[in-house]
Amino acid sequence: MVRALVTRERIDPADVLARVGGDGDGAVLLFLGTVRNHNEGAPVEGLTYEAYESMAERELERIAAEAAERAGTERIAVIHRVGELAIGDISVAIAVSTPHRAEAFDGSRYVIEEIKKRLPVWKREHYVGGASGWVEGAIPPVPEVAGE
Amino acid sequence: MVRALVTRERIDPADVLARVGGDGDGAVLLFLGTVRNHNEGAPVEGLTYEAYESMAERELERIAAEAAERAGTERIAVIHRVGELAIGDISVAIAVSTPHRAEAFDGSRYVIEEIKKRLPVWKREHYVGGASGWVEGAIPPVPEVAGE
Amino acid sequence: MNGRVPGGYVEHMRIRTLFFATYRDLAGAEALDIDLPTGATAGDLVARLRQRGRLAALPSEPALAVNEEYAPLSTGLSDGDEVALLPPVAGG
Amino acid sequence: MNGRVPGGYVEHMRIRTLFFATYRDLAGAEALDIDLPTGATAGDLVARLRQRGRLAALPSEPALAVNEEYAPLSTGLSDGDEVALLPPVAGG
Repeated sequence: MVRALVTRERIDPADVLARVGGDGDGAVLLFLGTVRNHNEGAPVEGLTYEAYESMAERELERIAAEAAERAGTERIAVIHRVGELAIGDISVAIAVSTPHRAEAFDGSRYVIEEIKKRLPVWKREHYVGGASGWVEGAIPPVPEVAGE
Repeated sequence: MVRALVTRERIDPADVLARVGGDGDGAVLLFLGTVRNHNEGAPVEGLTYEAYESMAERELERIAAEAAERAGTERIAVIHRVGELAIGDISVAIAVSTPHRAEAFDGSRYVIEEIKKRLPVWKREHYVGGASGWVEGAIPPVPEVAGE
Repeated sequence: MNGRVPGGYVEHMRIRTLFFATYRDLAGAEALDIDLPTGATAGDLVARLRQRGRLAALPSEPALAVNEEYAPLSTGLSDGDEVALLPPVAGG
Repeated sequence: MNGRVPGGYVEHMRIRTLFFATYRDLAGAEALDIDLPTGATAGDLVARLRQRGRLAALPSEPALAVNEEYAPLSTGLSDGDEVALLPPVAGG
């Protein structure tokens, strides 16, 4: 039931929440990444997310599976949006449910940190005034040996 | 905009989420505590939450204000339900939004940990079979000097 | 003066005392009005309560709140104060 | 044998190469088909790309994926592989 998706549609938080939870779970955590109206001091009007979509979805599945193993739950859903986003739009949603809260926080945090490190997604900021630029990103960790 | 509430009504996660967020925020975190169908190995069919309601609401406000200061945000909403709850029901919901994700995780975690330590709320478990019992709780930290 | 007034009488104050969960089971009531001499502390209230039947099972230093705020046993009480005896909490 | 076959010809393989974000700007294209001798590695592909105009600005050891999975430069390639050159990522 670990679910991972890359989408061009608006993300509905209720829909992501509905994918997790269960009678044995005492904690549900929903993280939403949203588009801010500023970045490092510069006013921003919108963002374009570009992805290597087929790989991004597979990588999101790998990240979710790792988080599921760490958190000891199968109930993780993660969705990342690509395309044109406006201020306040949700770019990523992560829902995790676990019997106890510590694992939900740990699993949720793991997913977002790994997304920032590894997900093949790039972000172009559109500044107020018309200029735009690629946001400086993180160099993904590359395995020493193929397939690791 | 820090909001704290003790309620006898069902908690609607969308309603709690709607109380936070803003154009300057890049992270929103929603924590839900839900009623589990077991506790320490015993099957549970429901819970009764009892509260010193007037104090609980004030204490929830104090906890939310402390979290707001730590997380550097005014956008925190927390709601705790009391009364009879069934399996899967939400007992507590905490929403926090912040410009960056670390503060949202920190603020959310602070609120739930302090609730567990300090909120004057007690929980009676109803076991499958008809027995019930008070859940062993945490001794709240009492100030050395009045008013601290 | 500690509750003693010129005529030799002891001045009293009335403390609204609230019980929750397991402590309510011990008290057999949600609330009791307890009269204490002026100048008494929350600790004095607890000592008085522990002389009442099953309330002997109260811890000698329970957590408590005076007027809806956690307070130490040394807190001086005033007439009309509300003191709540708080068993270990289990919210969330 | 490293691409050399008995008749003296060099066997080639075709690698579908994808570019994203700033690397796409350098390549001037989203994808290029690059022919390399059999036995070439991902690192050989990068070296070849860096001989092409603005792609000289590629780092000598960029992150890359072979068939949708992160892979080191030492990865041996096969005909028909898809190799994506991945600039520093900024999802979330």
